[in-house]
Amino acid sequence: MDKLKAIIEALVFVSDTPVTVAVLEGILEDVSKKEISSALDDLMREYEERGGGIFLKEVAGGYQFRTGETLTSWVLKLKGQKPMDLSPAAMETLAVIAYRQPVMKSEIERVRGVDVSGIMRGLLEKNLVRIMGRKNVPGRPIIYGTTRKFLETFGLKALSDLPTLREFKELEG
Amino acid sequence: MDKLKAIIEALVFVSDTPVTVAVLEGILEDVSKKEISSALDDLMREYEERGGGIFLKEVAGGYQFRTGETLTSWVLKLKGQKPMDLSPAAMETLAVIAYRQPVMKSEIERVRGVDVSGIMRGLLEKNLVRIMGRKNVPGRPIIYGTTRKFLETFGLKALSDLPTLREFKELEG
Amino acid sequence: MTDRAYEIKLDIFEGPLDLLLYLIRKNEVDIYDIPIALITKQYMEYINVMKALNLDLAGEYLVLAATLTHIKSRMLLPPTEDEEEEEEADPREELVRQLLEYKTFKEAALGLDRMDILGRDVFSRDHTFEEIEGNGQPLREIGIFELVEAFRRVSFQTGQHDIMEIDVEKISLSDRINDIVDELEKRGELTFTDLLGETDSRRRLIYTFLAILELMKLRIIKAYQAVPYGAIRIRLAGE
Repeated sequence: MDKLKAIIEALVFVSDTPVTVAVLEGILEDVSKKEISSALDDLMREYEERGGGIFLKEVAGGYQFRTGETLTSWVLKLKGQKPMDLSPAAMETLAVIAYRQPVMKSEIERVRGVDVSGIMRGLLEKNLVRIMGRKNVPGRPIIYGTTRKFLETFGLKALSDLPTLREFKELEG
Repeated sequence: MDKLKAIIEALVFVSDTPVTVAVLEGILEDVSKKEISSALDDLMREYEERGGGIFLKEVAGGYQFRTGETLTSWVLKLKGQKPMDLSPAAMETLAVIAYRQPVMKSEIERVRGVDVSGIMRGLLEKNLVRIMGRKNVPGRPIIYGTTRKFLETFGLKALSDLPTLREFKELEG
Repeated sequence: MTDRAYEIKLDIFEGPLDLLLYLIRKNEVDIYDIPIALITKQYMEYINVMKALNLDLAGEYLVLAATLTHIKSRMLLPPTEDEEEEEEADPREELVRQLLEYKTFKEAALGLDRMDILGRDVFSRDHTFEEIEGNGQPLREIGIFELVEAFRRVSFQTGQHDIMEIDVEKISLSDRINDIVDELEKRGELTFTDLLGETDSRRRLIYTFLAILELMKLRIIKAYQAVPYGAIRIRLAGE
Protein backbone atom coordinates (compact mmCIF):
# COMPACT_ATOMS: atom_id res chain seq x y z
CA MET A 1 0.00 0.00 0.00
CA ASP A 2 1.30 3.46 -0.69
CA LYS A 3 2.60 5.46 2.20
CA LEU A 4 -0.07 8.18 2.17
CA LYS A 5 -2.91 5.70 2.39
CA ALA A 6 -1.13 3.85 5.20
CA ILE A 7 -0.66 7.06 7.19
CA ILE A 8 -4.27 8.10 6.73
CA GLU A 9 -5.47 4.65 7.74
CA ALA A 10 -3.42 4.79 10.93
CA LEU A 11 -4.66 8.30 11.78
CA VAL A 12 -8.31 7.43 11.29
CA PHE A 13 -7.79 4.29 13.33
CA VAL A 14 -6.31 6.01 16.39
CA SER A 15 -8.78 8.88 16.55
CA ASP A 16 -11.71 8.58 18.93
CA THR A 17 -13.91 10.87 16.83
CA PRO A 18 -14.44 10.95 13.06
CA VAL A 19 -11.36 12.50 11.42
CA THR A 20 -12.03 15.32 8.98
CA VAL A 21 -10.12 15.98 5.79
CA ALA A 22 -9.17 19.35 7.30
CA VAL A 23 -7.46 17.67 10.28
CA LEU A 24 -5.62 15.30 7.94
CA GLU A 25 -4.57 18.26 5.80
CA GLY A 26 -3.15 19.97 8.87
CA ILE A 27 -1.06 16.91 9.73
CA LEU A 28 0.01 15.96 6.21
CA GLU A 29 1.36 19.39 5.40
CA ASP A 30 2.37 19.02 1.77
CA VAL A 31 -0.49 16.87 0.63
CA SER A 32 -3.46 18.36 -1.20
CA LYS A 33 -7.04 18.01 -0.08
CA LYS A 34 -7.76 16.16 -3.32
CA GLU A 35 -5.09 13.52 -2.71
CA ILE A 36 -6.37 12.98 0.81
CA SER A 37 -9.97 12.59 -0.31
CA SER A 38 -8.99 10.19 -3.03
CA ALA A 39 -6.91 8.06 -0.62
CA LEU A 40 -9.91 7.94 1.74
CA ASP A 41 -12.19 6.90 -1.11
CA ASP A 42 -9.75 4.14 -2.07
CA LEU A 43 -9.62 2.87 1.50
CA MET A 44 -13.39 2.94 1.87
CA ARG A 45 -13.78 0.94 -1.33
CA GLU A 46 -11.10 -1.57 -0.34
CA TYR A 47 -12.74 -2.31 3.01
CA GLU A 48 -16.12 -2.57 1.29
CA GLU A 49 -14.84 -5.05 -1.29
CA ARG A 50 -12.99 -7.09 1.28
CA GLY A 51 -16.22 -7.55 3.28
CA GLY A 52 -14.49 -8.18 6.61
CA GLY A 53 -15.42 -7.24 10.14
CA ILE A 54 -14.64 -3.53 9.91
CA PHE A 55 -15.49 -0.81 7.43
CA LEU A 56 -14.35 2.74 6.83
CA LYS A 57 -17.37 5.06 6.89
CA GLU A 58 -17.99 8.73 6.22
CA VAL A 59 -19.87 10.21 9.17
CA ALA A 60 -20.45 13.60 10.79
CA GLY A 61 -18.21 15.37 8.32
CA GLY A 62 -15.32 12.95 8.90
CA TYR A 63 -14.16 9.37 8.58
CA GLN A 64 -14.32 6.57 11.12
CA PHE A 65 -13.80 2.80 11.28
CA ARG A 66 -16.89 0.89 12.33
CA THR A 67 -17.86 -2.74 12.71
CA GLY A 68 -20.08 -4.32 10.06
CA GLU A 69 -23.78 -3.97 10.73
CA THR A 70 -24.36 -7.74 10.54
CA LEU A 71 -22.05 -8.38 13.47
CA THR A 72 -23.96 -6.48 16.16
CA SER A 73 -24.89 -9.47 18.31
CA TRP A 74 -21.29 -10.72 18.48
CA VAL A 75 -19.92 -7.37 19.52
CA LEU A 76 -22.59 -6.94 22.18
CA LYS A 77 -21.67 -10.36 23.52
CA LEU A 78 -18.06 -9.26 23.92
CA LYS A 79 -18.96 -5.96 25.49
CA GLY A 80 -21.37 -7.66 27.86
CA GLN A 81 -23.31 -4.48 28.14
CA LYS A 82 -26.68 -3.26 27.04
CA PRO A 83 -26.64 -1.41 23.75
CA MET A 84 -27.29 2.26 23.72
CA ASP A 85 -30.99 2.68 24.14
CA LEU A 86 -33.15 5.52 22.92
CA SER A 87 -36.81 5.24 23.87
CA PRO A 88 -39.51 5.83 21.25
CA ALA A 89 -40.32 9.11 23.03
CA ALA A 90 -36.68 10.18 22.80
CA MET A 91 -36.59 9.15 19.16
CA GLU A 92 -39.73 11.17 18.33
CA THR A 93 -38.38 14.21 20.13
CA LEU A 94 -35.07 13.84 18.33
CA ALA A 95 -36.87 13.54 14.99
CA VAL A 96 -38.74 16.81 15.55
CA ILE A 97 -35.53 18.58 16.56
CA ALA A 98 -33.51 17.12 13.69
CA TYR A 99 -35.98 18.12 11.00
CA ARG A 100 -37.27 21.37 12.47
CA GLN A 101 -34.11 22.89 13.93
CA PRO A 102 -33.61 25.49 15.22
CA VAL A 103 -36.72 24.71 17.23
CA MET A 104 -38.25 25.84 20.52
CA LYS A 105 -39.29 23.42 23.22
CA SER A 106 -42.88 24.65 23.00
CA GLU A 107 -42.91 23.77 19.30
CA ILE A 108 -41.73 20.22 20.00
CA GLU A 109 -44.42 19.88 22.64
CA ARG A 110 -47.06 21.16 20.27
CA VAL A 111 -46.08 18.57 17.65
CA ARG A 112 -45.77 15.65 20.04
CA GLY A 113 -48.71 16.67 22.22
CA VAL A 114 -46.83 15.98 25.44
CA ASP A 115 -44.43 17.66 27.83
CA VAL A 116 -40.86 16.90 26.75
CA SER A 117 -38.83 18.39 29.64
CA GLY A 118 -37.41 15.14 30.98
CA ILE A 119 -36.68 13.78 27.51
CA MET A 120 -34.95 17.02 26.47
CA ARG A 121 -32.74 16.83 29.51
CA GLY A 122 -31.78 13.28 28.64
CA LEU A 123 -30.95 14.24 25.05
CA LEU A 124 -28.88 17.21 26.25
CA GLU A 125 -27.01 14.95 28.67
CA LYS A 126 -26.33 12.42 25.92
CA ASN A 127 -25.04 15.35 23.88
CA LEU A 128 -27.32 14.51 20.96
CA VAL A 129 -29.04 17.87 21.28
CA ARG A 130 -27.68 21.32 22.07
CA ILE A 131 -28.86 24.78 22.97
CA MET A 132 -28.33 26.88 19.85
CA GLY A 133 -29.24 30.28 21.26
CA ARG A 134 -32.43 32.27 21.56
CA LYS A 135 -35.10 33.11 19.08
CA ASN A 136 -35.52 36.80 18.40
CA VAL A 137 -39.16 37.02 19.39
CA PRO A 138 -40.72 38.41 22.57
CA GLY A 139 -39.62 36.37 25.58
CA ARG A 140 -36.51 35.29 23.62
CA PRO A 141 -37.16 31.55 24.01
CA ILE A 142 -34.26 29.09 23.85
CA ILE A 143 -33.84 27.24 20.58
CA TYR A 144 -32.47 23.74 20.18
CA GLY A 145 -30.70 21.80 17.47
CA THR A 146 -28.79 18.57 16.98
CA THR A 147 -25.07 18.08 17.58
CA ARG A 148 -22.15 16.57 15.72
CA LYS A 149 -22.50 13.62 18.06
CA PHE A 150 -26.03 13.16 16.70
CA LEU A 151 -24.62 12.80 13.18
CA GLU A 152 -21.95 10.44 14.44
CA THR A 153 -24.46 8.32 16.34
CA PHE A 154 -26.81 7.96 13.41
CA GLY A 155 -24.03 7.51 10.87
CA LEU A 156 -24.99 10.61 8.90
CA LYS A 157 -22.49 12.57 6.84
CA ALA A 158 -24.40 15.82 7.38
CA LEU A 159 -27.91 16.94 8.25
CA SER A 160 -28.73 17.00 4.57
CA ASP A 161 -28.15 13.25 4.68
CA LEU A 162 -31.32 12.76 6.74
CA PRO A 163 -34.00 10.87 4.85
CA THR A 164 -36.60 13.16 3.34
CA LEU A 165 -39.49 13.83 5.60
CA ARG A 166 -42.60 12.16 4.26
CA GLU A 167 -45.16 14.88 4.74
CA PHE A 168 -48.79 13.88 4.69
CA LYS A 169 -51.20 15.69 2.51
CA GLU A 170 -53.08 18.33 4.45
CA LEU A 171 -56.78 18.91 4.35
CA GLU A 172 -58.17 20.47 1.24
CA GLY A 173 -59.13 24.08 1.77
CA MET B 1 -13.98 -12.93 3.77
CA ASP B 2 -15.44 -15.83 5.66
CA LYS B 3 -17.82 -15.04 8.46
CA LEU B 4 -15.67 -16.34 11.32
CA LYS B 5 -12.74 -14.16 10.33
CA ALA B 6 -15.03 -11.14 10.00
CA ILE B 7 -16.49 -11.68 13.46
CA ILE B 8 -13.07 -12.11 15.03
CA GLU B 9 -11.79 -9.00 13.28
CA ALA B 10 -14.72 -6.95 14.60
CA LEU B 11 -14.27 -8.27 18.12
CA VAL B 12 -10.55 -7.52 18.24
CA PHE B 13 -11.21 -4.09 16.75
CA VAL B 14 -13.77 -2.88 19.29
CA SER B 15 -11.83 -3.98 22.34
CA ASP B 16 -9.49 -1.51 23.99
CA THR B 17 -7.38 -4.31 25.49
CA PRO B 18 -5.82 -7.31 23.74
CA VAL B 19 -8.41 -10.06 23.15
CA THR B 20 -7.38 -13.59 24.13
CA VAL B 21 -8.28 -16.79 22.30
CA ALA B 22 -10.09 -17.88 25.47
CA VAL B 23 -12.36 -14.84 25.35
CA LEU B 24 -13.10 -15.46 21.68
CA GLU B 25 -13.84 -19.11 22.43
CA GLY B 26 -16.36 -18.05 25.07
CA ILE B 27 -18.18 -15.85 22.58
CA LEU B 28 -17.98 -18.16 19.56
CA GLU B 29 -19.44 -21.11 21.38
CA ASP B 30 -19.28 -23.83 18.75
CA VAL B 31 -15.95 -22.90 17.28
CA SER B 32 -12.82 -24.74 18.31
CA LYS B 33 -9.74 -23.11 19.70
CA LYS B 34 -7.84 -24.34 16.65
CA GLU B 35 -10.19 -22.68 14.18
CA ILE B 36 -9.97 -19.43 16.10
CA SER B 37 -6.18 -19.48 16.19
CA SER B 38 -5.98 -20.25 12.52
CA ALA B 39 -8.39 -17.41 11.66
CA LEU B 40 -6.26 -15.04 13.75
CA ASP B 41 -3.11 -16.25 11.98
CA ASP B 42 -4.75 -15.65 8.62
CA LEU B 43 -5.78 -12.14 9.59
CA MET B 44 -2.32 -11.31 10.94
CA ARG B 45 -0.72 -12.50 7.71
CA GLU B 46 -3.20 -10.60 5.54
CA TYR B 47 -2.58 -7.30 7.34
CA GLU B 48 1.16 -7.96 7.18
CA GLU B 49 1.09 -8.60 3.42
CA ARG B 50 -1.12 -5.62 2.80
CA GLY B 51 1.37 -3.33 4.52
CA GLY B 52 -1.17 -0.62 5.38
CA GLY B 53 -1.52 1.66 8.38
CA ILE B 54 -2.73 -0.92 10.87
CA PHE B 55 -1.59 -4.42 11.77
CA LEU B 56 -2.99 -7.25 13.82
CA LYS B 57 -0.44 -8.12 16.50
CA GLU B 58 -0.10 -10.71 19.19
CA VAL B 59 0.57 -8.87 22.43
CA ALA B 60 0.30 -9.63 26.13
CA GLY B 61 -1.22 -13.04 25.52
CA GLY B 62 -3.92 -11.63 23.25
CA TYR B 63 -4.50 -9.98 19.91
CA GLN B 64 -4.79 -6.30 19.16
CA PHE B 65 -4.78 -3.92 16.22
CA ARG B 66 -1.83 -1.56 16.26
CA THR B 67 -0.69 1.20 13.98
CA GLY B 68 2.45 0.51 11.94
CA GLU B 69 5.71 1.15 13.78
CA THR B 70 6.97 3.53 11.12
CA LEU B 71 3.92 5.75 11.50
CA THR B 72 4.37 6.70 15.14
CA SER B 73 5.37 10.28 14.44
CA TRP B 74 2.18 10.91 12.46
CA VAL B 75 0.04 9.41 15.17
CA LEU B 76 1.68 11.61 17.78
CA LYS B 77 1.05 14.62 15.62
CA LEU B 78 -2.66 13.81 15.56
CA LYS B 79 -2.76 13.18 19.29
CA GLY B 80 -1.13 16.54 19.88
CA GLN B 81 -3.98 18.18 18.04
CA LYS B 82 -6.61 16.39 20.00
CA PRO B 83 -9.11 18.89 21.35
CA MET B 84 -8.73 19.53 25.02
CA ASP B 85 -11.35 18.98 27.62
CA LEU B 86 -11.97 21.31 30.52
CA SER B 87 -11.85 19.64 33.91
CA PRO B 88 -15.03 19.77 35.99
CA ALA B 89 -13.36 22.28 38.33
CA ALA B 90 -12.43 24.53 35.40
CA MET B 91 -15.94 24.22 34.02
CA GLU B 92 -17.47 25.22 37.34
CA THR B 93 -15.18 28.20 37.70
CA LEU B 94 -15.91 29.26 34.15
CA ALA B 95 -19.62 28.92 34.80
CA VAL B 96 -19.43 31.20 37.83
CA ILE B 97 -17.48 33.80 35.84
CA ALA B 98 -19.84 33.58 32.88
CA TYR B 99 -22.94 34.15 34.96
CA ARG B 100 -21.54 36.56 37.56
CA GLN B 101 -19.23 38.75 35.51
CA PRO B 102 -17.70 41.23 36.00
CA VAL B 103 -16.53 39.35 39.05
CA MET B 104 -13.61 39.34 41.51
CA LYS B 105 -11.59 36.23 42.31
CA SER B 106 -12.64 36.41 45.95
CA GLU B 107 -16.25 36.31 44.85
CA ILE B 108 -15.63 33.18 42.73
CA GLU B 109 -13.88 31.56 45.66
CA ARG B 110 -16.74 32.40 47.96
CA VAL B 111 -19.15 30.71 45.58
CA ARG B 112 -17.00 27.68 44.85
CA GLY B 113 -15.64 27.37 48.37
CA VAL B 114 -12.08 26.65 47.22
CA ASP B 115 -8.98 28.49 46.06
CA VAL B 116 -9.17 28.99 42.31
CA SER B 117 -5.76 30.55 41.55
CA GLY B 118 -4.40 27.66 39.48
CA ILE B 119 -7.62 27.19 37.58
CA MET B 120 -7.90 30.91 36.86
CA ARG B 121 -4.39 30.90 35.40
CA GLY B 122 -5.39 28.02 33.14
CA LEU B 123 -8.54 29.77 31.96
CA LEU B 124 -6.59 32.97 31.29
CA GLU B 125 -3.97 31.02 29.29
CA LYS B 126 -6.67 29.33 27.28
CA ASN B 127 -8.05 32.79 26.61
CA LEU B 128 -11.52 31.89 27.85
CA VAL B 129 -11.34 34.47 30.63
CA ARG B 130 -9.76 37.92 30.74
CA ILE B 131 -8.86 40.60 33.19
CA MET B 132 -11.24 43.50 32.75
CA GLY B 133 -9.60 45.82 35.22
CA ARG B 134 -8.97 46.42 38.89
CA LYS B 135 -11.47 47.54 41.43
CA ASN B 136 -10.47 50.71 43.22
CA VAL B 137 -10.70 49.41 46.76
CA PRO B 138 -7.82 48.47 49.09
CA GLY B 139 -5.81 45.68 47.54
CA ARG B 140 -7.08 46.70 44.09
CA PRO B 141 -8.58 43.30 43.31
CA ILE B 142 -8.70 42.15 39.70
CA ILE B 143 -12.05 41.91 37.98
CA TYR B 144 -12.62 39.09 35.52
CA GLY B 145 -14.94 38.51 32.60
CA THR B 146 -15.28 36.12 29.67
CA THR B 147 -13.81 36.58 26.20
CA ARG B 148 -14.94 36.31 22.61
CA LYS B 149 -13.15 32.95 22.49
CA PHE B 150 -15.43 31.83 25.29
CA LEU B 151 -18.48 32.62 23.18
CA GLU B 152 -16.97 30.76 20.22
CA THR B 153 -16.12 27.71 22.28
CA PHE B 154 -19.68 27.41 23.48
CA GLY B 155 -21.19 28.30 20.13
CA LEU B 156 -22.88 31.41 21.51
CA LYS B 157 -23.58 34.60 19.65
CA ALA B 158 -23.85 36.64 22.84
CA LEU B 159 -23.89 36.08 26.57
CA SER B 160 -27.60 36.75 26.54
CA ASP B 161 -27.98 33.44 24.70
CA LEU B 162 -27.03 31.73 27.95
CA PRO B 163 -30.09 30.17 29.51
CA THR B 164 -31.13 31.59 32.84
CA LEU B 165 -31.30 29.04 35.59
CA ARG B 166 -35.04 29.36 35.77
CA GLU B 167 -35.28 28.34 32.13
CA PHE B 168 -32.87 25.53 32.76
CA LYS B 169 -34.89 24.23 35.66
CA GLU B 170 -37.92 23.98 33.42
CA LEU B 171 -36.15 21.15 31.65
CA GLU B 172 -36.61 19.04 34.71
CA GLY B 173 -40.33 19.13 34.12
CA MET C 1 -38.39 12.83 35.40
CA THR C 2 -38.81 9.46 33.80
CA ASP C 3 -40.20 7.60 36.76
CA ARG C 4 -43.65 9.10 36.75
CA ALA C 5 -46.30 6.43 37.04
CA TYR C 6 -48.18 7.22 33.88
CA GLU C 7 -45.07 6.89 31.81
CA ILE C 8 -44.51 3.41 33.10
CA LYS C 9 -48.04 2.31 32.29
CA LEU C 10 -48.59 4.28 29.15
CA ASP C 11 -45.34 3.43 27.51
CA ILE C 12 -47.21 1.80 24.67
CA PHE C 13 -48.49 5.25 23.74
CA GLU C 14 -46.17 8.20 23.36
CA GLY C 15 -48.95 10.63 24.19
CA PRO C 16 -52.60 11.43 23.47
CA LEU C 17 -51.97 11.97 19.75
CA ASP C 18 -50.38 8.54 19.55
CA LEU C 19 -53.38 6.98 21.26
CA LEU C 20 -55.67 8.75 18.83
CA LEU C 21 -53.67 7.54 15.82
CA TYR C 22 -53.83 4.04 17.24
CA LEU C 23 -57.64 4.21 17.50
CA ILE C 24 -57.92 5.50 13.94
CA ARG C 25 -55.76 2.66 12.67
CA LYS C 26 -57.57 0.06 14.76
CA ASN C 27 -60.96 1.12 13.46
CA GLU C 28 -59.61 1.38 9.92
CA VAL C 29 -61.19 4.78 9.44
CA ASP C 30 -60.07 7.63 7.22
CA ILE C 31 -57.88 10.12 9.03
CA TYR C 32 -59.33 12.87 6.83
CA ASP C 33 -62.87 11.95 7.87
CA ILE C 34 -62.72 10.79 11.46
CA PRO C 35 -66.00 9.45 12.86
CA ILE C 36 -65.66 11.68 15.86
CA ALA C 37 -68.42 10.19 18.03
CA LEU C 38 -66.98 6.68 17.77
CA ILE C 39 -63.38 7.71 18.29
CA THR C 40 -64.27 9.99 21.22
CA LYS C 41 -66.17 7.14 22.86
CA GLN C 42 -63.24 4.76 22.54
CA TYR C 43 -60.75 7.40 23.62
CA MET C 44 -62.80 8.03 26.78
CA GLU C 45 -62.91 4.30 27.46
CA TYR C 46 -59.12 4.15 27.41
CA ILE C 47 -58.91 7.15 29.69
CA ASN C 48 -61.39 5.62 32.10
CA VAL C 49 -59.50 2.34 32.23
CA MET C 50 -56.33 4.22 33.03
CA LYS C 51 -58.12 6.13 35.73
CA ALA C 52 -59.66 2.94 37.12
CA LEU C 53 -56.20 1.47 37.34
CA ASN C 54 -55.43 4.44 39.51
CA LEU C 55 -52.81 5.75 37.18
CA ASP C 56 -51.56 9.25 37.40
CA LEU C 57 -52.81 10.36 34.02
CA ALA C 58 -50.79 12.99 32.21
CA GLY C 59 -52.72 16.21 31.86
CA GLU C 60 -52.32 16.17 28.09
CA TYR C 61 -54.59 13.12 27.79
CA LEU C 62 -57.37 15.03 29.54
CA VAL C 63 -56.86 18.11 27.40
CA LEU C 64 -57.33 16.06 24.26
CA ALA C 65 -60.39 14.38 25.80
CA ALA C 66 -61.90 17.83 26.28
CA THR C 67 -61.01 18.82 22.71
CA LEU C 68 -62.65 15.68 21.33
CA THR C 69 -65.81 16.25 23.35
CA HIS C 70 -65.91 19.83 22.15
CA ILE C 71 -65.54 18.83 18.51
CA LYS C 72 -68.25 16.21 18.94
CA SER C 73 -70.72 18.73 20.34
CA ARG C 74 -69.93 21.23 17.59
CA MET C 75 -70.62 18.61 14.96
CA LEU C 76 -74.01 17.91 16.50
CA LEU C 77 -75.03 21.55 16.43
CA PRO C 78 -76.73 22.86 13.32
CA PRO C 79 -74.43 25.36 11.62
CA THR C 80 -75.11 28.99 12.43
CA GLU C 81 -76.05 31.34 9.61
CA ASP C 82 -72.64 32.95 9.62
CA GLU C 83 -70.89 29.68 9.12
CA GLU C 84 -73.22 28.64 6.34
CA GLU C 85 -72.45 31.75 4.41
CA GLU C 86 -68.68 31.59 4.50
CA GLU C 87 -68.35 27.91 3.75
CA GLU C 88 -68.59 26.14 7.04
CA ALA C 89 -65.29 25.09 8.60
CA ASP C 90 -64.99 21.47 9.66
CA PRO C 91 -64.53 21.44 13.45
CA ARG C 92 -62.13 18.50 13.02
CA GLU C 93 -59.78 20.39 10.75
CA GLU C 94 -57.28 21.58 13.35
CA LEU C 95 -57.12 18.18 15.02
CA VAL C 96 -56.51 16.41 11.71
CA ARG C 97 -53.73 18.83 10.87
CA GLN C 98 -52.13 18.11 14.23
CA LEU C 99 -52.47 14.36 13.74
CA LEU C 100 -50.92 14.48 10.28
CA GLU C 101 -47.99 16.48 11.53
CA TYR C 102 -47.48 14.13 14.45
CA LYS C 103 -47.71 11.13 12.12
CA THR C 104 -45.01 12.64 9.92
CA PHE C 105 -42.59 12.84 12.81
CA LYS C 106 -43.58 9.51 14.27
CA GLU C 107 -42.56 7.93 10.98
CA ALA C 108 -39.42 10.03 10.85
CA ALA C 109 -38.59 8.66 14.31
CA LEU C 110 -39.03 5.12 13.03
CA GLY C 111 -36.75 6.07 10.16
CA LEU C 112 -34.08 7.18 12.63
CA ASP C 113 -34.57 4.00 14.60
CA ARG C 114 -33.88 1.91 11.50
CA MET C 115 -30.49 3.51 11.00
CA ASP C 116 -27.29 1.84 12.11
CA ILE C 117 -26.88 3.50 15.46
CA LEU C 118 -23.40 3.76 16.92
CA GLY C 119 -23.25 1.86 20.18
CA ARG C 120 -26.34 -0.16 19.31
CA ASP C 121 -25.84 -1.63 15.83
CA VAL C 122 -22.34 -0.67 14.87
CA PHE C 123 -19.33 0.13 17.01
CA SER C 124 -16.18 2.11 16.85
CA ARG C 125 -13.06 1.39 18.84
CA ASP C 126 -13.14 1.75 22.60
CA HIS C 127 -10.76 4.47 23.54
CA THR C 128 -9.30 4.55 26.95
CA PHE C 129 -9.40 8.09 28.15
CA GLU C 130 -6.12 9.85 27.67
CA GLU C 131 -5.53 13.21 29.18
CA ILE C 132 -3.05 15.30 27.29
CA GLU C 133 -2.22 18.63 28.79
CA GLY C 134 -1.00 21.65 26.96
CA ASN C 135 -2.22 24.99 25.80
CA GLY C 136 -1.40 24.77 22.14
CA GLN C 137 -4.24 22.36 21.62
CA PRO C 138 -7.60 23.48 20.35
CA LEU C 139 -10.45 23.36 22.80
CA ARG C 140 -13.23 20.91 22.27
CA GLU C 141 -16.53 22.45 21.31
CA ILE C 142 -18.60 22.48 24.46
CA GLY C 143 -22.35 22.66 24.76
CA ILE C 144 -23.93 25.35 26.90
CA PHE C 145 -25.77 22.60 28.72
CA GLU C 146 -22.49 21.48 30.30
CA LEU C 147 -21.76 24.99 31.47
CA VAL C 148 -25.14 25.44 33.10
CA GLU C 149 -24.88 22.00 34.66
CA ALA C 150 -21.55 23.05 36.14
CA PHE C 151 -23.08 26.23 37.54
CA ARG C 152 -25.89 24.29 39.11
CA ARG C 153 -23.44 21.82 40.60
CA VAL C 154 -21.61 24.68 42.28
CA SER C 155 -24.73 26.00 43.89
CA PHE C 156 -25.67 22.55 45.15
CA GLN C 157 -22.26 21.88 46.60
CA THR C 158 -22.15 25.09 48.50
CA GLY C 159 -25.84 25.29 49.29
CA GLN C 160 -25.84 28.88 48.11
CA HIS C 161 -29.05 28.92 46.21
CA ASP C 162 -28.98 32.68 45.94
CA ILE C 163 -26.37 32.47 43.22
CA MET C 164 -28.93 30.66 41.10
CA GLU C 165 -30.96 33.82 40.75
CA ILE C 166 -29.67 35.12 37.48
CA ASP C 167 -31.98 36.66 34.97
CA VAL C 168 -31.84 37.66 31.35
CA GLU C 169 -31.31 41.30 32.35
CA LYS C 170 -28.15 40.55 34.26
CA ILE C 171 -26.70 38.52 31.40
CA SER C 172 -27.61 41.16 28.84
CA LEU C 173 -25.81 43.74 30.94
CA SER C 174 -22.69 41.54 30.99
CA ASP C 175 -22.92 41.35 27.22
CA ARG C 176 -22.86 45.10 26.87
CA ILE C 177 -20.03 45.41 29.39
CA ASN C 178 -17.99 42.94 27.37
CA ASP C 179 -18.71 44.76 24.12
CA ILE C 180 -17.60 48.07 25.56
CA VAL C 181 -14.38 46.65 26.97
CA ASP C 182 -13.72 44.94 23.61
CA GLU C 183 -14.22 48.23 21.79
CA LEU C 184 -11.96 50.11 24.21
CA GLU C 185 -9.22 47.50 23.93
CA LYS C 186 -9.36 47.92 20.19
CA ARG C 187 -9.71 51.68 19.89
CA GLY C 188 -8.25 52.99 23.14
CA GLU C 189 -10.77 55.75 23.58
CA LEU C 190 -14.44 56.22 22.91
CA THR C 191 -16.84 59.05 23.40
CA PHE C 192 -20.17 58.74 25.08
CA THR C 193 -21.82 59.38 21.75
CA ASP C 194 -19.74 56.64 20.09
CA LEU C 195 -21.31 54.19 22.45
CA LEU C 196 -24.80 55.58 22.57
CA GLY C 197 -25.09 57.07 19.11
CA GLU C 198 -25.34 53.93 17.03
CA THR C 199 -28.06 52.61 19.27
CA ASP C 200 -31.53 52.66 17.94
CA SER C 201 -33.25 50.31 20.34
CA ARG C 202 -34.33 51.69 23.68
CA ARG C 203 -33.40 48.44 25.34
CA ARG C 204 -29.86 48.58 24.06
CA LEU C 205 -29.57 52.22 25.04
CA ILE C 206 -30.50 51.44 28.61
CA TYR C 207 -28.08 48.52 28.81
CA THR C 208 -25.30 50.64 27.35
CA PHE C 209 -25.90 53.31 29.95
CA LEU C 210 -26.08 50.78 32.80
CA ALA C 211 -22.92 49.09 31.52
CA ILE C 212 -21.01 52.38 31.54
CA LEU C 213 -22.17 53.11 35.08
CA GLU C 214 -21.17 49.62 36.22
CA LEU C 215 -17.76 49.89 34.57
CA MET C 216 -17.18 53.27 36.17
CA LYS C 217 -18.26 52.01 39.55
CA LEU C 218 -15.78 49.13 39.23
CA ARG C 219 -13.19 51.64 37.98
CA ILE C 220 -12.57 49.55 34.92
CA ILE C 221 -13.10 52.65 32.80
CA LYS C 222 -12.55 56.33 33.41
CA ALA C 223 -14.51 59.17 31.93
CA TYR C 224 -12.91 62.47 30.96
CA GLN C 225 -14.39 65.77 29.93
CA ALA C 226 -12.17 68.57 28.65
CA VAL C 227 -14.67 71.35 28.96
CA PRO C 228 -18.06 71.56 30.65
CA TYR C 229 -20.73 70.16 28.33
CA GLY C 230 -17.93 68.91 26.04
CA ALA C 231 -17.71 65.39 24.71
CA ILE C 232 -17.31 62.77 27.39
CA ARG C 233 -14.37 60.48 26.62
CA ILE C 234 -14.02 57.00 28.01
CA ARG C 235 -10.83 55.04 28.49
CA LEU C 236 -9.82 51.84 30.19
CA ALA C 237 -8.56 52.69 33.66
CA GLY C 238 -5.37 50.61 33.25
CA GLU C 239 -2.93 50.03 36.05
